[in-house]
Amino acid sequence: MTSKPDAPAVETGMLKPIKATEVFRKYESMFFFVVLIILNAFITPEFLEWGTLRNTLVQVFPVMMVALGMTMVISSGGIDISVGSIMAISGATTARLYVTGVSSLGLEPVGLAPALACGVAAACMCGFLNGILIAKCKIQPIIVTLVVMIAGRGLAQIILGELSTSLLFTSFADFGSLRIGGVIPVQMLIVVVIVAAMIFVVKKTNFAKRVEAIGDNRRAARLVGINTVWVTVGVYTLCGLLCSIAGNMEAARISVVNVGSLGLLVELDAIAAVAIGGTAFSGGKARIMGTVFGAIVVQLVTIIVNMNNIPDKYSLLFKAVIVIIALWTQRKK
Amino acid sequence: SKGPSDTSDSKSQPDDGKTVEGPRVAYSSVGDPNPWFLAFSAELEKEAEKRGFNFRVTHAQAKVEKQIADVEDIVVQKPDYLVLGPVETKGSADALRIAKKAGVPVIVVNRDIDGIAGEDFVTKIYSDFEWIGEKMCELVHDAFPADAKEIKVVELHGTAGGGNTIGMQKGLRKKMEAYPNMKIVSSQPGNFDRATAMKAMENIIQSGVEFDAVVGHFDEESIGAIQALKADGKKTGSNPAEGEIIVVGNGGTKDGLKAVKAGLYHNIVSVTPYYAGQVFDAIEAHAKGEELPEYIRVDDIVINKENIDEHMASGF
Amino acid sequence: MTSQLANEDYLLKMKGISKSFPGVKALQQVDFCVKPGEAHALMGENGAGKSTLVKVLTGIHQRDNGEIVFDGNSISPANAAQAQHAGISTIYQELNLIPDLSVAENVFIGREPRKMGFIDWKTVETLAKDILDKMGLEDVDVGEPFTRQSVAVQQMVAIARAVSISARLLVMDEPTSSLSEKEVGILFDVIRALKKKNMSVIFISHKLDEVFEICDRATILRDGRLVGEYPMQDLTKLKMISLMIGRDAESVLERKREAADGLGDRQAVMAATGLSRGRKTREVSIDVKTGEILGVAGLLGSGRTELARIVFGDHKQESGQIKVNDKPVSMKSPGDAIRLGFGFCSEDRKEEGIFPNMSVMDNMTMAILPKLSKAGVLSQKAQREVAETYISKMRIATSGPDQLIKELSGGNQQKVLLARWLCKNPVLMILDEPTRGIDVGGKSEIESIITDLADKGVAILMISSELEELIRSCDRIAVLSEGKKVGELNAKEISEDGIMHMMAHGHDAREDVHDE
Amino acid sequence: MTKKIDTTRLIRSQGPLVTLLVMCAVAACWFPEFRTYDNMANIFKQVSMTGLISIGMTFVILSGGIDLSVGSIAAVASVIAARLSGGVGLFAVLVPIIAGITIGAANGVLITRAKIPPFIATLSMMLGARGLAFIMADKGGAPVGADKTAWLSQISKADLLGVPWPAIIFVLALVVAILVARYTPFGRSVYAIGGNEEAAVMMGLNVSRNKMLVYMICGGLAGVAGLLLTSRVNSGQPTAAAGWELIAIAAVVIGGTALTGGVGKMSHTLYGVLILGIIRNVINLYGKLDYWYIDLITGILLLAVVLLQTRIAGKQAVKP
Ligand SMILES: Nc1ncnc2c1ncn2[C@@H]1O[C@H](COP(=O)(O)OP(=O)(O)OP(=O)(O)O)[C@@H](O)[C@H]1O
Ligand SMILES: Nc1ncnc2c1ncn2[C@@H]1O[C@H](COP(=O)(O)OP(=O)(O)OP(=O)(O)O)[C@@H](O)[C@H]1O
Ligand SMILES: [Mg+2]
Ligand SMILES: [Mg+2]
Repeated sequence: MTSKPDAPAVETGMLKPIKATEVFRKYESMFFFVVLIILNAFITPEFLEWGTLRNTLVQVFPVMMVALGMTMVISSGGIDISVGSIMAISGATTARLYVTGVSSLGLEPVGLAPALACGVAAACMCGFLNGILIAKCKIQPIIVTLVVMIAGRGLAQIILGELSTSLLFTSFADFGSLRIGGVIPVQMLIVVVIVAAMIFVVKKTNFAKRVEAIGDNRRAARLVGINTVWVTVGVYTLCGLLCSIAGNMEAARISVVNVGSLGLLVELDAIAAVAIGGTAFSGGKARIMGTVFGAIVVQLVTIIVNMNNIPDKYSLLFKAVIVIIALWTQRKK
Repeated sequence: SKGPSDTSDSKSQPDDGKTVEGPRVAYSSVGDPNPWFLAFSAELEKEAEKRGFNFRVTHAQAKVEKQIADVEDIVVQKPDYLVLGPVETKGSADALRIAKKAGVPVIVVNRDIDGIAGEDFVTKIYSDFEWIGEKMCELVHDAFPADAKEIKVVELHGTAGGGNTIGMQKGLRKKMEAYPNMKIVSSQPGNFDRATAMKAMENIIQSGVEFDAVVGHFDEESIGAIQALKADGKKTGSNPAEGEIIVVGNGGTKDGLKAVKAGLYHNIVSVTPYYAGQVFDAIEAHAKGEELPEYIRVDDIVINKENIDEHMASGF
Repeated sequence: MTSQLANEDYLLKMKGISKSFPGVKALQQVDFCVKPGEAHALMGENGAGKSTLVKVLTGIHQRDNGEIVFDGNSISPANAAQAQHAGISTIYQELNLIPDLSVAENVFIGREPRKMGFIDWKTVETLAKDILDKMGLEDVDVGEPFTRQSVAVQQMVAIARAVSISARLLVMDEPTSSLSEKEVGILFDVIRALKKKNMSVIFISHKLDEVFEICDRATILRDGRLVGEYPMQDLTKLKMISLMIGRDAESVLERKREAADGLGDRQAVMAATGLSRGRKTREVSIDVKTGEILGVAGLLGSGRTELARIVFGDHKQESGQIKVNDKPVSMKSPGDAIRLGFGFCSEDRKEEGIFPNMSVMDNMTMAILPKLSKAGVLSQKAQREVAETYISKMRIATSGPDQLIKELSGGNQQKVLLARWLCKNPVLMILDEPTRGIDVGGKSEIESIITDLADKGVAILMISSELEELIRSCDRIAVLSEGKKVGELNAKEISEDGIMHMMAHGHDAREDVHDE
Repeated sequence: MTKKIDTTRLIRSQGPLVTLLVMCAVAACWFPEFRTYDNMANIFKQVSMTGLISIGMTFVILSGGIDLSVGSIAAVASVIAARLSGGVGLFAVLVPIIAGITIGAANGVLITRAKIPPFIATLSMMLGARGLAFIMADKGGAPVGADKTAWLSQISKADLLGVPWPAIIFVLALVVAILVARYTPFGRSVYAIGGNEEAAVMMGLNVSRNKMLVYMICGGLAGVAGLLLTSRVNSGQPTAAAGWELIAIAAVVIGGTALTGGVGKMSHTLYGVLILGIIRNVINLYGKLDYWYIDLITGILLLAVVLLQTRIAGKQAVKP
C-alpha cells in the first residue's frame, strides 16, 4: 500500500500461491528420494526395513559430512577436491597419537579425546591452508585443492609413519560401530546435530550471507566491506572441520586408518550430492537439506545395486543418470 | 623400516646412482596403497643393501600407463636388472618389450604377466594364487562337519583383472567341483579394501541372502566382513555348530593375525611378501649364466589358531 | 504482397506485444512503429518496459503475444544472431562486450575480415582504428584489452561496433548514460549521418534534452502499457514527463539546491593531500566538509573513478595522505573505509554493485549486517523492515523485498544500491555516477535525498558526467583532467562554462603529454 | 625506458615458458640422464596422451567450461579400440574417436540444451562413461587384450626419424589447435564465449553451436588419447586414465589459462603439459623416494610451479 504507487503491473496475487513446479524445484532432491524409496519398495526385497535405513545412513555418513562442507564451499563460488585427502590426514593424526605415539619425540600414545582434538585441528589447518592459498595467493580453487589432494595423502603417510594403522579392538573402533540402545547408530545422532547446526548457520548467520555474497559477486562483496579473504578462509576451514568428522568416524567404523584409501574419491559423491541438492555451482545460496537428501540419493543407488546383486559397474551409470535428471529439472529457463 | 630421516639424508647429497658400487637393480612397483607392496618393496631394499646392490624403485600407483612410463624412465638409466611387479597381466606386458629393447633383463615378481619366460623375461617369482584359492576352499570345507548338507559361501573378491584375483577365483571354483555341497551364493568386489568389503557385506546381510562362510581374497576384505557381521550381531569363528560364520582369507597382515588370535578369523592362507632373497638369488644366478626355471614358486602356508603364535611377528 | 502498401511507411511494426515474467507483466499489448530514416525515442520511467520491448525485438526474450513486421517481413527472431541477420543492430543497456579481447576484436568479432579462411589480423586492426578515429577515439590503442578502457570508452566501442554493422535499424538502449557531452555530440553526428542514409534509430534515454535534440518522434510507455506515439514537435519536456509518470510533472521538476552556508568554518570530514597512483591519479588534493556536497567533474578517463576508489580504500595510493577528522588513516581495503563511516556507490552496477542472485532485501542490507544482527545471528525481521522502508521511500518498483535484484529494471537496481548506503547513515558518501540510468522522477528524488543527507551533516563526494546535475546540487566542484586536479569552483563560481573551460584546458594539456 | 618495459612484459607473458626452462635447467644439472635424447623423447611420448587431452581442455576452459569426463572417455575409447583391434585397422582407429566425439557431443547437449553447468554435466558423464567402459570390458571390468600384431598397437612403438609417433601426433594436434584458436572465427568465438557468454549471445555469435563443437573436439581428442593408451599398453583399460582430467586441468592452468574462461594461450598449454611430465620424470630418475614422499613432493613441486608462474605473470586479473 505505502509503496510504489506507480509500480509496474506487479501481480502480487501471482507470487503468493507457489506453483507446483517451484515446489518441485525446491524439494527436488527429496522428490528423488521418495521416488527411489517407492521404486525399491517394489523391486528390492527387504528394502523397507530398518536395517536398510541404518545401512544407508551409516554408509553415507562420510559423504554427507563432506558434502555439507562442500555445499558451503560451492556456495562461496569455490570447489574443494582435497576433501578425501583431508579425511586421511585427520584420521592419520588421530591414529598416530592414539595408537602409535611418536617415539622420536618420546610421546606415548595419548587418550582418545586429545588425539581426536589433534585430528580435527589438523583437518582445520588443511582447510585453512586451502583458504589462504585461494584468497591470499589468488590461485584458483581447483588447483589449490588439487595440490592438497595430491600432497595430502603423502603428508598423511608421513604423519602416520606407515601406510595403515589398525584400530581393531580399540574403544575408538567400538565407538564407530556403537549403536545407541542397540539400535540407533551413533552416526545418525551426529548427522542430526551437524545438520541442525548447519541449517542454523545458513539460515541465520551473517557468515552465510557473506559467503553467499562472495559466491554471487566477489567484487561487489569487497566493495560492501566484506572481508573476502577471511570469509573464504572460514569456509574452507569449516569444510576441513567437517572432513575431520567424516574421516575419524569412518576410520573408527572400519577400524583402520589406511591413508591410501580413507576418503578416496569421496569428492565425487559429495559434489554429486551437492548438485542433486540444488546448490548452484556458480555460487549463491547454500541448500543444506538439499545436500542431505542428495547424499542419501547417491548412496541409495549404490545400496540398491548391491542389494539386487546387480554388477557394481551399473551403479556408476545410475548415478550419472540421476544427477543429470536432477539438474535438468531444476535448470533455469 | 626406513624412516623419513634416511630419505632426507640421501636427498641432501644428490647422487647419480653411483654411490653404491655393484650391480644396479631397479624395481617397478605396483605402488598400490596396500601394506603388502610396501612390505615387499622394503624387503627388496633391505636385501639389496645386504648383498651390495644399488637399488632404486618407482611406484606406479596401480596405473598401467604410469608403470609403462616408469619403465621407460628406468631403462634410460640402463640398470643391470629390472624387477617388475606388473600392475596388470596384459597391460604391463609392454614394459617387457621396452626393457628388452634396452637390453635390460627382467625378473617378474608378485603376479603373472603376458610374456614368454627366457625370452621376454628371465623368470617369474610369486605365490601360487590358484593353489591359494584351492586351499581356501578346502579350509572352508573342512571347517564344517563332513555330512554338512549345504555350505553357502560369500566371496569378496579382489580387483578385477589382477592376476591374483583371477588365480584365486579359478582355484576356488576348481576345488569346489570336488565338493558338491559347497556353493557360492554371492560374489562381490571388495577390491582388497576394508571399507569397500564392509559396505558390500552390510548390503549382502541386508538383502537377506543366507550364508555360512565368507572367503576374502585378502585379509582386509575378511576383516571388513568380520566387522560388518559383528555389527549385525552375528558371530564369526571356527565353530559352525554354534552358528558361527567361517571366515577364511588370504593374507597375513597384522590385523589378520590379530583376528585369528582373537578367534574371529578361522584361517589365513598366507601370501608372503618376504621372498626378496629368492629374487636376488635369481638375479645372481642369472648373472652367473645359470639356467633358471620359468616360474619360481613362493611357498605359502596356512595360519590358524594352532600356529598363530609363531607367525604373529611376521605380520605386515 | 497485399500488406506491402501499408508497410511502406514503416520499417518496423510491432503490434500487440505482450511479455510477462514470473509475477510481472512487463509489456501489455504494446504497439510500436518506426519509420525509415527516423530517430525514434522510446520513453518511460524505470521499469516501464523499454528494455524488455527492445529485447523482444532482438530475440533475447520471446514475446508471449503480438506480431513483429520488419522490412515487410513478419519476423520472430529466436536469438540475437537472427535479429542481427535480419538487419537489426543493437546496443544493450547493460554493456555487453567481451572484456578480455582487444578493442579491435570487440568491434569485429563474428564478422572478421579473412584471408584464405584465416582471420586477417592486420586488416581487423586498421579497420577498427579507422572506425574509432571517426568516433573521436584517436587515443585508444585498439590492441589493448577491452576491460582496460574506462566505462565511457567501452560504451563508445559498443556504439562503434553497432554502427559498423551495416543494418537497417539501430537500437540504442541508454547509450549515453555514461558519456560526457563531447561524446554525446559525436554520437549525435553519427546518428544524423545514419539518418541521411535512411537508416532508422531507436533511441532510449532518460536525458530529455538529448531526446529533444536528436529524435523525430517518441513512443511513451508506462507500466508496461502504451501511452501513445507523438511527433517530437507536439511535445514539451513537461508534457513528456507527465505522460511518462501519469500525473502532473510539477513534483519532479529539478530545482537548484541552496548552497549550504558557512562551509568555510566547518571541519573537513575527509581531507586527502597529494594522492597519486600510476598515471591515472597524480597529486590530487581534495577535501569534503560536513554537510557539503562536493562534485567531481571531468572528461571520460580523467581519473574521477580512480580517485573515488583510492579514497574508499579499494586502490592503494602510491603516495599522499588521507585524513579523516584530522587524523591520518591508512585504508587497506574498502572494509576499513566502511568502518570509518564511508560509503561508495560504484558506477559499474553490474560488475561491482549488485548480487544478482540475491534478493532486494539482502542486496540492500549487505553493508549493515552487523547492525542488524546480534552475535553474528541475523534478524530477518530487522532486515525486512529496512528493506520495506527504503522500497517505499525511494519508490522502488519491485514485487517485494524478496524479489531477486536481477529481475528489476536497471534504474530500480540503481535505487537499491543507493539505498544500500543510505540505510547505513554514512559520514562520507562517495557516489560515482549515482543517477546513471535513472529516470527523470527518480533523478529528482535521488537529488533531494542527497540534499537531505547533506543537510543532516553527511559529507558527499559526487561524481557525475552530467554537468547540470552537478551544478544543481553541489556546493563546490573539483575538476579533474588527466589524473590531475585542474581547479575548483565554489558555489558562487559554479557555472557550466567555467567547468567546461577547465575540463577543456586539461584536455588540451593531455594531448601534449600523450604524444609518445 | 620503453625497451625495459618490453622485456619485463615479455617475461611476464611467457611465465609458463620461463618456469619450464628453470625446471629443465635444474633437472639437467642434477641428472645427467635427463639430458639424453632418449629421455626427452620419452617425456614427449609419455605426455602425448594427457597432452592431447590438455589441448581439448584448453578449448573447453577458454570457453568458460570444464570437462571432467575426459579420463572416462579415454577409457571407453581404449576398450573399444582393443575390442576392434583384431579386425579392420581403420575401424579400430576411427570408431573409438567417433565414440569420443559422441560422448563429447552428449556433454555439449547437456550443457547447451539442458543448461546443466559444465562441471556437473561432465561429472555425470565422467561417472556414466566410466560405467560404460566397465560394461564394455571383459567380465567383472577386467581389461581387454588387444591384438599385438595390429598396426594400432605399433603406433606407440614406432617412430619417424627417431621421433616417437605419439609425440608427433601430439605436436601436430597442438599446431593445428594454435592456428584454430588464433586465426579462425570459431577460435575467437570460444574466447568470446568464455569472456562473457551473455555478451557473446547478444553480439549474435552462435554460442550453442560453438560450445557443442568445443566439447566434441575435447571428446574426440580424449578418444585419440584412449587410442594411444591402448596402443601403449596393448589392452583396453576400463580403469585407466582415471585422474587425467585433473592432470589436463592442471596443465592448462599452469599454462596460464584462467579457469574463468576467455583468457589464455593454446601454445602455453604445451609448457604446462611438459612441466607436469618433467616432475614425474625427475622423481623417477631420482628413484630413491619412499612411497609416501612421492605424492608429497609432487604436490609441493606443483604448488611451487603454480606460485612461480603466478609470480612471474604478476597479478593477473583474477576473477573469482
Ligand atoms: N528477467 C526478468 N525477470 C523478471 N522480471 C523482469 C526481468 N526483466 C525485466 N523484468 C521486469 O520487467 C519490468 C520492465 O523492465 P525493463 O527492464 O524493460 O524496464 P526499463 O523500461 O528498461 O527500465 P529502465 O529505464 O530502468 O532501464 C520491470 O518491472 C522489471 O522488474
Ligand atoms: N589502462 C587501464 N588499465 C586498467 N584499468 C583501467 C585502465 N583505464 C581505465 N581503467 C579503469 O576504468 C575505470 C575508470 O577509469 P577513470 O577513473 O580513469 O575514469 P573516469 O574519470 O571515472 O571516467 P569515466 O567513468 O567517465 O570513464 C577505473 O576503474 C580504472 O581502474
Ligand atoms: Mg532498461
Ligand atoms: Mg568513472
